[in-house]
This record gives sequence, structure tokens and C-alpha cells, in this order.
Amino acid sequence: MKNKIGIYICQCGSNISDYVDVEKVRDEVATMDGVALARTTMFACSDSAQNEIIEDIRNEHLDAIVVASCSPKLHLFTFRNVAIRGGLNPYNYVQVNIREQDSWAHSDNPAEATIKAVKLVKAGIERVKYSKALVPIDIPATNRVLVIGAGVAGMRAAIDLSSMGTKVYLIEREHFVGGRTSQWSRLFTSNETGEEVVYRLYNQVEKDPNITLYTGTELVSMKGTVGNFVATITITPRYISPGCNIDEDAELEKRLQKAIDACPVEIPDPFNFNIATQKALYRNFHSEFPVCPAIDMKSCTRCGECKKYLEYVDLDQQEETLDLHIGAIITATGFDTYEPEPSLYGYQTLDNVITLPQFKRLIELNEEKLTFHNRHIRNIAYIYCVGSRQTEGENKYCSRYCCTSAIHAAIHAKSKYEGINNYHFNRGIRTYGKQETLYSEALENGDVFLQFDEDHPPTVDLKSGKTSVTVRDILTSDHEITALVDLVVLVTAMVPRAHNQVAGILKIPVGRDHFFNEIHPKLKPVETVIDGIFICGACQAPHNITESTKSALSAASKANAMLREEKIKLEPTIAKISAELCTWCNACSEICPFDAITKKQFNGKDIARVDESICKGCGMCLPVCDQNAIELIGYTDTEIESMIDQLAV
Amino acid sequence: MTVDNHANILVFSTEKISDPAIDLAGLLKKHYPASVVTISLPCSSAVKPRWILRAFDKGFNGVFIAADGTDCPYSNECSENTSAIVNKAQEMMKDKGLDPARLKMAAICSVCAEAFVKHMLAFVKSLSEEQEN
Amino acid sequence: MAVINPEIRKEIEKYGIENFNACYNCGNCTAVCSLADENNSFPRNVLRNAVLGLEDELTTTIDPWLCYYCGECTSTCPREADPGELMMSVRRYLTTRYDWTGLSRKFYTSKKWEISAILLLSMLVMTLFIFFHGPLTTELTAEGGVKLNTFAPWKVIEMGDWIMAGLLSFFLLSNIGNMYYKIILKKKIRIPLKFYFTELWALIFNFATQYKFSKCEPKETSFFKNLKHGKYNYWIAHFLLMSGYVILFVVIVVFLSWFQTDSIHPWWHPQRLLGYYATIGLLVGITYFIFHRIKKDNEKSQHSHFTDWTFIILLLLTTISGILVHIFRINGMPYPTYYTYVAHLMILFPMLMIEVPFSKWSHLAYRPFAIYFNNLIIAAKDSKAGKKSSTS
Amino acid sequence: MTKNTVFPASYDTLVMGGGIAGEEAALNLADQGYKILMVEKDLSIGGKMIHLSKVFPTLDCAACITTPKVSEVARHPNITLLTYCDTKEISKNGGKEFEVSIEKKPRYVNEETCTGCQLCEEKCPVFIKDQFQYDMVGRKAIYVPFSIANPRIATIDIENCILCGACEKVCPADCIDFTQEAEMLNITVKSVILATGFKLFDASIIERYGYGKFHNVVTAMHMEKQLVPTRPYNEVLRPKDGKMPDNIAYVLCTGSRDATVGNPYCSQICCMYSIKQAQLLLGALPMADITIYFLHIRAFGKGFEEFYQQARAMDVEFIKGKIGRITEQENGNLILRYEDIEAGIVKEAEHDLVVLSTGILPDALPENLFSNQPLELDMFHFVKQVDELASPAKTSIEGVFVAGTASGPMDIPDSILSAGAASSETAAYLRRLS
Repeated sequence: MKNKIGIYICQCGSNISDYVDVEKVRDEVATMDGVALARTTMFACSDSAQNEIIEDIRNEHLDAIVVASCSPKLHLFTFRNVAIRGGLNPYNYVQVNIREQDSWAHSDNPAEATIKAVKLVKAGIERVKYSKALVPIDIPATNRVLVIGAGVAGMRAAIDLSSMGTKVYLIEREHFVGGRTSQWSRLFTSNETGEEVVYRLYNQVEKDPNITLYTGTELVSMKGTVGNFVATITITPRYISPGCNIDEDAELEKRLQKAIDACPVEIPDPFNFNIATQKALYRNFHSEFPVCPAIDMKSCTRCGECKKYLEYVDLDQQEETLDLHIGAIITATGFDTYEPEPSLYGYQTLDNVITLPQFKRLIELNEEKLTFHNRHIRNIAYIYCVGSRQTEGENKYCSRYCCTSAIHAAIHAKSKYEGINNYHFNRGIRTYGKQETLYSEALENGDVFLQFDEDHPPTVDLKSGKTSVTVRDILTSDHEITALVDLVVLVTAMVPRAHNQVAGILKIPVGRDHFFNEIHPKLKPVETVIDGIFICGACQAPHNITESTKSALSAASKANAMLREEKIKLEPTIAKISAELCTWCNACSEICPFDAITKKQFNGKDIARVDESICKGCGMCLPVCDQNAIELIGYTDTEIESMIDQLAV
Repeated sequence: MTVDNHANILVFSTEKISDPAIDLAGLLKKHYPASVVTISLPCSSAVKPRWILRAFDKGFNGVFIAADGTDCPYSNECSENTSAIVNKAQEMMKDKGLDPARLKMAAICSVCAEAFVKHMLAFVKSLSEEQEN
Repeated sequence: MAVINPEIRKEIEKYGIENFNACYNCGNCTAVCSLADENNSFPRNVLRNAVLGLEDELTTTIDPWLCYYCGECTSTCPREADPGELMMSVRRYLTTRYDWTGLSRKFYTSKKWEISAILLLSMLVMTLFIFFHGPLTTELTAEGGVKLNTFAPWKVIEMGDWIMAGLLSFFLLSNIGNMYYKIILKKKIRIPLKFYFTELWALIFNFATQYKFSKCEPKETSFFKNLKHGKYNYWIAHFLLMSGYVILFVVIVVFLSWFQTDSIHPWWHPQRLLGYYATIGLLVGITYFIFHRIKKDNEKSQHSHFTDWTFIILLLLTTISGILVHIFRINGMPYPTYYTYVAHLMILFPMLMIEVPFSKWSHLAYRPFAIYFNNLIIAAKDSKAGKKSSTS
Repeated sequence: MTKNTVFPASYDTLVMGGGIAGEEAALNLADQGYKILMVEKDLSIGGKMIHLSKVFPTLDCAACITTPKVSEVARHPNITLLTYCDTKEISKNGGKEFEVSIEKKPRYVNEETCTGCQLCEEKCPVFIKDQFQYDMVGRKAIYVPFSIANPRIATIDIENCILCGACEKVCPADCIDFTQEAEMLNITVKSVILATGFKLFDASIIERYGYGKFHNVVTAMHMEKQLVPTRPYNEVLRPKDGKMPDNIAYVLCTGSRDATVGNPYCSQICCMYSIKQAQLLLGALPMADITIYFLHIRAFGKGFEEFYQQARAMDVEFIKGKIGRITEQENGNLILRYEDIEAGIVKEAEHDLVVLSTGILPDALPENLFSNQPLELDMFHFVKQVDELASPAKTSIEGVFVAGTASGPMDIPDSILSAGAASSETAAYLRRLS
């Protein structure tokens, strides 16, 4: 039991001391048994305060410390390090949360907040009294990373991981890499095309011996913990045998085209967001990667027509399942584009209402003249915030990329075709940063911007063959303004991938917006609560390409730092079995989600055994033990019960 | 009993899921009585029924398990496991003549600050009313 | 329901403005404008209607005439969309819309048309002189002056003046009537009759003084301080030019018999003093404008439409030829007098006929009328509001 | 006279700038085992962020997030920290390395022995305005920059010092040294990360807003200092008369999106920091009215829109319209003239405190910093990202990377990600070199 405990009560500037009488708290706890000293401090986390604590530990020979400050989520590790530097075991430190769960939550009642703070600190002292010195468990780790999603973010993460010395498995659900970027074609701000960017990255991925790329591949299950995951993937075949490299063979390409023409199956083409059709045998665009066609077996009738022209067709290929041994996972699964409900702004009820992604593909599919459904398009209305910033619907967030993306598409259309007039019906243009120059360019081009608020969205009408968009325009003193247009483009939101089983398999928590959640946007922006699983790109929140790349590289850097030594320190908070009490009823082993508990022989009887490297310390086995033979280190009965006693006072 | 005469509630929260929500409530200055105190565990399925009984013994009016529910990073069966604990504890409470309604459980997601505060206000109210009766 | 019309924007771009579409509607221009108020919040509203091409809104607005091109909006515009020049261009556009003959639009949008019309009218004057001029006597008056009334008897000239004045007034007044229709009648604004009389002073005062040109300056600074710092130069130039112009117009059209004499009056004679004042006024005003339009040293002289130049140059030539006629006449130089006289009328006549009802000069009439109409609208609104509040 | 010392070591990476981006990049690389030299021109590290109150949209206290990183940098065995130093010249030598010359400015205080006890500060007789508190309170000629500064050591502001020697007498560690001179350090590095950050727009350039002329027109950074926990007055007060303001206006896009001052880009953070301050002010002054005059609210990041809607729900008033001009009244209140865009009518509003939300500008690098291979800048003079989409930290010089706001406006999460990208690309580059 610890009896020279140091107590530090943080004012957090004024965040705590405005509502909690920190002096009073200090006085109340200073007299407790085992407390050697109690101090208040302006910023416990500041360097000078940290040094003071270290000096106290040394000079006063403290055997445990308690810091009452903010949530342990922010500074648990900061103060554990302080303890280490002072010569204490980091687990002889307890952090008490008197900010988020006290001063802020009870800022309406300072008197009670102070009483609660005293209770919380006392409970913390009790807990630290019974704390044990623990040593983190070192486990060997595999310096290999699974990157899920071979879009720009995923490929970029893979390339840098490899350059930093980590081997990479890169898996992609589609048969072609590049993700959304390859669909976007012309990109801001560099005006490169998506194909160019994807080509550059794919070339590096392909040449890199440290990167193994699997296309048509999905993650199906995952076992293990940080440093030692086993991921199971299934690989859907392309049904094209290797060597069908059209890139180097014009004659082969001709035959491929004939084979495609011969295919009797015609289905909507998801690459073109369903504004065009594709065959069961397909390719995406002319420099697709890998440069090899694929067959969509879900729609293929196995008629064999294509094989007459293309000898590489091999309908007998089989699905494969592989186990990958990896140390960490980076998810870069990207996003879906929002699908508006039918009839919203005439979507699917009028034949000239499309989404922005469809419009971008339309520009790519039309060379000389912009036409859609045989109609020559001159006047285009863009309706913004479709599926973003909803007041009624679920998507409260701003999708970040769409203002710039729509404006960029409008500029592109105007420069590519003659006589285009663009009308932007928006809710306040958000071309942040240097993207503002695109907004300026659109204005100088003669694009007209009309602004509405959330309560008065525009209406799209069809009258005597003319499509009109009418809005109460904030910029024209709230007058009703109408534009007669040939095409309505709905500027749709970024939404999380609809069929993303990755979240379920990896158990990544999602936020209110249903995107994957990081631990903290500033402190741990690419880390998730599950050790060894990182997120980057648009699966985390709407991002543009540059931003996705940045987060991908950040994730790569963190994953490499974690695995490069090929060992990982694990928390020692794991379950412990009391050999005397255990009677091996199997309840704990059954409930353990990680299969960490097995039977073993001890002094002639069967008892449970916990595998340290597998146990995650969740404690699920605790309550099911009728003998009360299991305790969780750091959460023992003495610790928890003494806390309960203090809190109940 | 604290100065404002609110019912004392012990909350078992979880470090990764419900505790962040309780933090968030504070961050957003959403108020609930200060007679609510929290002990944080790795998972809501780790609460021993004896701890719950101990809390009632020591004078808590209510115990609330802020469960991980489907967000649990450890197991898909967390909800069931936590419910089992609650059932077991309630049986033990009945044996001791305690009203099982004094133990409550609800899933609190990592951003469910509002839900948490609502649960607390309602629970405090129901416990206080019960006391008066 | 107003429908966006990109053609109107293209039309307005013909009147000088280049990049007003760069506007992102921050409202800075209206907020810095010393002349804008809650009744007339311009220039952004006008610019916005121009961007959208809302023809009805544009042709029925009075705001462009209340703008005196102080230039503050343009110099502080964060998007460099040049709202000041937009207002100028809309004024040109409106001039062509008020003019029911369609000539104005031709003159504003085509240099060829404007120059041809000027030449045509000059030729007409010349032709009339060729066929109908009086004897080219070299005999001088007793005082040694040229007998101008023999060559061009004032009675004949006066008849021409009246015809011209009649035509000119007809066009100008009918255009102003058109303006009145668009600004008041078309918008169905009911104005009690009495206000037409009570507000009349504003028309006369502003027409005579062009006082509003002085209103660009912030109210906080005193009149004399502004005057000392040259802040009123723009207004003074307008005032000098306008008063000289009006005086000459009146004496030529109404008092020609008194003004066009063969006798040489002493220098202090009112006829000569008036003439000198008007001439100097014109010269100073014209020089001021030419100087700044060449130097482009402030916002309002940054851009010069060709119609701006035509007017100033015609006016300058009229003034110079007038001065020459006077000099040649009093110094007894018959032939130079006769030729410059013909030349003077060849410039004067097209200058008046084209510029006054159809082109640049007309703004000097539209502006005071706009103030007058605006006062009517506000007075009517106030009295309506007053009635409402008194009944309620 | 400067003496030349040969600095004993060479490093893998030079990180220029000790703000949040520089720190993140340095820590990432140091954790991977690379030797880092961090050079900061100011007296202490932490950049702008350490001076902020709380950060949007989570409302964490800024100091709580920076200070751990600051201490980690200061303590990390693989990071050498030089503060109060100017990087004068970087030139690529024949091989793949860079020769860097750094000027170490004299503090007139021995860095090793000073404990930051501040006894000297107490005795110093010279009072001057404190740039760290935005001139709200005074400081001495010898001073520790601010309470949570790192390194927390004293420096003599020699321009204002009267050389009275009072500090020398009182210093218990005997570390005052008036004989210190600027030193030149020559070192070799394999790579460079530019994390030089940004500077704020000088609001006095827009004369019609009256900043610097009207007392109660302040900048958002000034307000930030009034909202930090270590604030000088522990209250929010207006400068002219110390009155508690109850009707505060925020003027957005001051010096951003404005071609007349040469900054046509959007500064990306001003909308959000203004909304954040409004929320904090409503905490400090619950009865105050707060009006935000905006052009477009750029609440684009994760949780930003929700944060904006939260401010609206808290009754912060948002008016669309740029402030045209500000005039001062005798009582110090200010009249703001603007066009209420939604109504299309020019209006005037009276406020007792006006906060100008100033935009951000590139912090100019020393001229000819890269002596034998010029560094390309973008059209706004930020460091140019030559492959923005696929390699966002890459600059025009091989081996030189950019992190944080040196390459353009960005908020803290974006800066941290960009620093992560810079460290990743640097690590990959260093590995390719070896």
C-alpha cells in the first residue's frame, strides 16, 4: 500500500478553478492517510509543473501520485511519463477527471462541483493506494501493414510505408485501382487528370517489391491484436488469365473491343455513375490500372461469346482466400456520393437532373458538344448542399469538397464547350483557402451565383418543355429569381461507404456523421481507439485529394513508428486468475472475445490460464466467474471497492 | 445526500465509449446533478455484481451502467453480456430487499452526451420521487 | 418572377464596364457609398440586377442617377469589380432605354453612327449656309466690327434656333417623360398632386447648381476644409460647365437679338460679361475633365467611353470657335469671322442635337429629374406611412 | 563582431519553426530514430497555438494540447532545440547534404544556468509593452516571455535595457552576461522541413476600419489573449475605458478575400475562430450580444458546421454583409456601416467593441535563404507545393519539405496532418539517401 502520495490539483488556467474551489479540495484531501503532499497548480501539463512534480517525487520520496485535472483521454500518458521521469512506476499514478466530468459539467453549481471534486480526488487517492507497479508487456510485432483501399490515399500510404521500410499488402475491392480519383478526371487545383495522378502512383506501387497489390479483394475477417493481426481476404478473380496486357498491344486492344461488343449483357456502369452502360466484360477507361479487363461475374451469363475474340478469357478461375499476417492496418476505404431521394429537385422524375459525379463523367464522355439524353446543354443549374448541411435529414455536416468541386466542374464545362451559362444555387460558397481563386475565376467567367437559406430551397419545374429553377435569392433582396436551364446538376454530399463491412470487421467506431472516428482531431488524428488500426482519407470525414494524401502519409508515418522496431509494448492491464479460487467452469473462456483463456493444469486441478499477449484487458470474464477468481489488474476489487466507498460518502 | 438533495448515482462508464460521451457532456456544458459520480472501466461487461451491491450498501441511491452496446470495441455480444450482469445483480438486489429499479443500464455511444444527460436527469428524478414516497 | 437573362449583361458590357461579374456580393460598395441610404441602397443592387440581366428592374430603377461616381466603391472593392463604372455604364444604358427613337442606342454603341450623325448635321448646316447666307460684306461698322448680321441675320438664325430648340426639347422632354413613366407610373407609385409642386424646388435647385456632385465627401468634414483640399473641384467643374452652357443656350435661343449684335459693347457690358463668364466657365470645366481623363488620376476618370470624348471635344471646339468668332468680329476681320461663324454653327448644331437629348449631355437633365422623382417617391411613401400611423 | 563556431554535429533533418506543425513533424521523425535540429526564431517554441485560448470545434484548451508536445520536443533525446536563432542560409553542398548557417542571437542570459525564477524581472526598473499580451499589460526589459514558455528562461531586451545591472545583482544563478554576442553556427543536415508558419494581416492597412486609431477596434488575436486562462485581467474588457463590453461585433474577412490589399485567398480559419470566440465570450459575458458580420461562413471541416449551428442556437447573430466603414463616437462606441445583403438595405449598427478577424499571410522566409537553388513560392508567396495532390509536402528543392501554414492557410488539424505528411515524406527521402 502506498503511503507517500503526492496530490496535484490543476486549475487548468481557469477552466477548473472558475467553478471548483481548488484550494478547498486541496485542504480536504491533504489530511488523508497516506498523503504526503497536496498542491494546486495552474497548468499541471506545462513543462514547469511537470518538472515540479518530478522534483517532488525525488525530494519527498513519493511512492505514488494523483493528478486531478482534465480527462485521462488527454493526459494520462503525459503524467505517466512524468512518473517515469521522476523514477516512479507509471502505474502508481492515477488521473482524476475534475474538468469534463466536474467543473464543466457542473459549472451551474460551483458548490456542488467542489464537493464532487473532493469525492473524486479521494477516490483517486484510494485507488492509487492499492496500485501495483506494473511493467508493460513487450510482444513481437510484424513490420507489415495492410492498407485497405487502393485509391490515392491508400496507394500513397503504401508507397511511403514501403520507402520507410515497412512491407505492405494493398487490397482494393474493385478490379481497378484509383478509387474516386480516377472517376473525377480533371482535378483541382493542379488541373491534372485523375488518370495521370493514378498512373503515377500505380507505376510506383507496381514496381515496388515491398508492396503486394490485390485487386478485386475484400477483407472478410480479422483476428489478433496490434502487432499480430491475421487478416483474411478473399480475392475475386478477373476471369482473365495473366498476360492480357492491352497497353503494349494495339491488335489485342482491338480484339478486346470486339469481345466487349460481343458480350450480350448490358448493365449500368458504376464507373460512370450509371449514366452509361457497360458489358459484363469491361474496362474503366483507356489507361485503367491494372491494364487488363475484368469480367463482372454477377451479371455474366457465361455465354462464352467474348472468348471467341479474346483467348485470355478464363471463366473457370476460382475465388481465393488468403490469410495475411500483419502488424497494423490502415483503412483508406473512401466515400460514396450521396444518392438523393427520388423526386428531390426532380431527381429521377425529370430526365435532365443529374448528380455532380454524373456531370463530371458526362463532361468526360462528351467531346465536342455537351449533350444529355439527346439534348444540347447550354444552360446549367447547380444546386448545392444536396445531402449536406441538412436540417431535416441526418447529414448535418458540410461535405467540404463539393463547393470547390462543382465550381471546378463548371469552369471545366465552360472552357470545354461553347456557349455554356452556369447558374449556381448555393447556400454560401465555401471555397476555403487558396481554392477561393477558383470561385473568383468562375465569377469572372460570368457564372451567376444565387444563394438560398436552409428554409427556402430552390424549386425545379418543368413547364412547356422548359426546365426552370426558381429560388428566393438572398443576394437579390430575397426576390424570386428563375433560371431557365437545360440541365440541373445536384451537388451531392460525400457520405460514408454504404457497403463497408470493414468497419464491422475491424470494429472501428463511427461518429455522429457515420464516418470513421479518430481519437482526437489534433492529438491523434489518424489513430482509432483500436490499437494498430489507422484511418485516413475520406473514410474519416470529407476530404479533398490533397487532404486525403496528407492524412494517408500521417497514418503511414504513425504505423511505421509503431512497427519499425518489430516489437510493441502492451498495457499490462490484463486479467489474472486466482489459482486457489478457480475451479475451471469454462465460463470465462467462453465469454472471452479474444480466446485468450485456456485450460491448464495447476497443482493437480484444472484452472484457467490467460495468454498475456492476447488478453486485451476488457474484463468481460470478471462478472461471469461465480468463484470471483478473476481480477483485472488496475481494476481489482480493493481498488474499485475503496473508490466506491469514497464516492459514496 | 448532497446539498441539493439529489439522489446519489454511481455510473460505471467505459473508457473508450461512454466515458468520452460523459466528457463531451461536460465539454458542451450540458448540466446534470453533481451527485452523479463515475467509475470508468475498460468495458461495461466487466462490472462485477458485487460492486453494484457494495455501492447500495455504502449509500448510493442508484447505479447506472453506461454500456458500450453495439459500439463495444471488444465484442459483438457486449450488450447481452452487460444485460446478463444487470439481471444477475437485480436478482441479488431482490434477495436483499432492494428495488431492482435502482439499477439501470443503457447504451451510451461515444458522442451520446445528450442521451447521457437525459438519462441522468430522469434517473435522479425517479429515484428522488421514490425516496419522497 | 424575374428570369435571368444573360443577354442584358452582354448589352450593358457594350456601355463600357468590363468585369462587374467578379462581384461576390459582399455589399462593401453600398456600405462605403456616401450617397446611398436606406431608401436608395446602391450600387450593389444595380450591379446585382445587371449580373442577372433583370431588364425590368434595371430600367425602372432611379438609383444610377443618384450615383455621382465618387469612386470610393471602386477603390475599395475587394473583388475589383468596379461598381462605380458599372453605374456609369448603366446610366448610358438607361439613356438609351429612355430614348424611344432608338437613336441614342445607336450613338452609344456605335462610333460610326455617332460620327456620321455629327457629320450629317454639320453638312446640313453648311448646306443651308451655302444656299441661304447673306452678302459677304467686307464693310465694317462704325466701331470697326464685322457686320455679322448682314451675313447671317439674327432673325433667320433665331428661326433656326427655335426649330432646333423645339426639336431638342421635344426629344429631351419626351425621354424624360419616358423616364417618369418607367420610374413612377410603371411601378404604380401613387403620388399626391401637391408634392409635384412642393418638391419642384429640388429640380430647379439641382439643375441650376448640380449641387449633388459635392456630396461624395464625408459629412464630418467642414465645407471650407473640403473646398480647401480640392474636394469640391469635381462639382465646381460641373457647375461652371453647366452654368456656362445654360447661359449660352438661353441667350442664343431666347435672346439672340440681344446677343448677336454687330455693335461692340464696352467690356463691362452685361452682354459681354455674360459671354465671357460662360466661355470661361466652359473652358475651365472642359479643361478640367480633359486633364483628368487623360491623367486617369481618380476613379471617375479611369474609364472614358468614346461618347465621353465626343461630347467634350465637340464642346471644346464649339467654345474655341465661338471665341474666334468674337475675336475676329470685334477686330474687323470679315472673312475669318464668316468662316468661323459657319464652322461654329456646324459644331454647335450637332453638339446640341445629338448630345442633349441622345447622349452624354442628357445626364445633366436626368440627374436633377431623378432627384425630383426620388423626392416625390419618398414624400409619397412618408405621407402614406404618416397617414397609416395617424390612423392606427 | 560575430564569432564562428563549428557546431559539433550534423543532423538528419533541420526543422525550421517550432510551432505545432514543426513539433509534430520533428516528433514523428525523432520517434523513428532520426536526429533532428529544430530552429525557432522566437524565444520559445509552441508557435501561435500556445497563445490561443481554446481550439475549435472541440473547445479543448489550446495549451493543454500544445504543452505536452512542446515538452516532448524539449525532452526528446533525438531532438536538439535552438531558440532565438535565425536560419540565415541553406545551401546544398556537392553531395546530397545541406550546409546551414544559423545565427544565435544573444539573450544576455546564460541559457544553461537560468532557472526562470523571475527574480530579475521583479527588480528590473524598465516597463515596456508586452508583445505577447498584445500590449495589454507591461513587461520588463528582462523577462520570461510567458508563464508556460519553453524554454522558460529570461532574456534581456537590450534595446530597452538601461544597463543598470539590477538583474545581475539579484540573479541567484549568476547567469546575466552582458558580454554575449551573436554567434554563427554552421551545421550539415540531410533534409529540411519548413514549418515557418504564418503571420497575421496588419489591420491598420484598412484605414476605414480605424484599427490603431479607434481604441475599441481590436483584432481577434487581441481578443484571444483576453480569453486564454492566463489572461491579464481575468475579465473581458474593452481597451478604451475598461468597460465590460455587451455588444460585440466581429468583422470577418479583414484582409482576406480582398484584392485591394493583395490577399485574394480565403484565410480558412477566421470564420471558425470567430465563431469559437463568440461561444467563449458568451461564457465569459452571458448577457452580451454578439454579432458576426460575414460574407460566407466557411465551416467546412469535421464538426465545423455543427459548431456553427451550435453558435446560431446560442443566439450569436450572423449578418451577411461586409463592413464598409467604422466611425467612432465620443463614448468610444463604434458605428458600423454595412449593407444587410438579405434585405438589400444599407444599415448602421452601434457596437461597444469591434473585433477584426484578420486573415493570415505567409511569414516571409529570409531573402535568398536557399542560396544556390531558389525555393519556388506560389502566387501568394506561400511555399509552393510542387506536387500538391500526390506529394503535398514536396517543394521545388529535393530534400526540402514543407509542413503546416508555410504552404498556405490551414487550421490546426490540417497543419498536424500536413506535418505528418512532411515527416513521412522526409523519412522516405532519408531512407532513399542511405
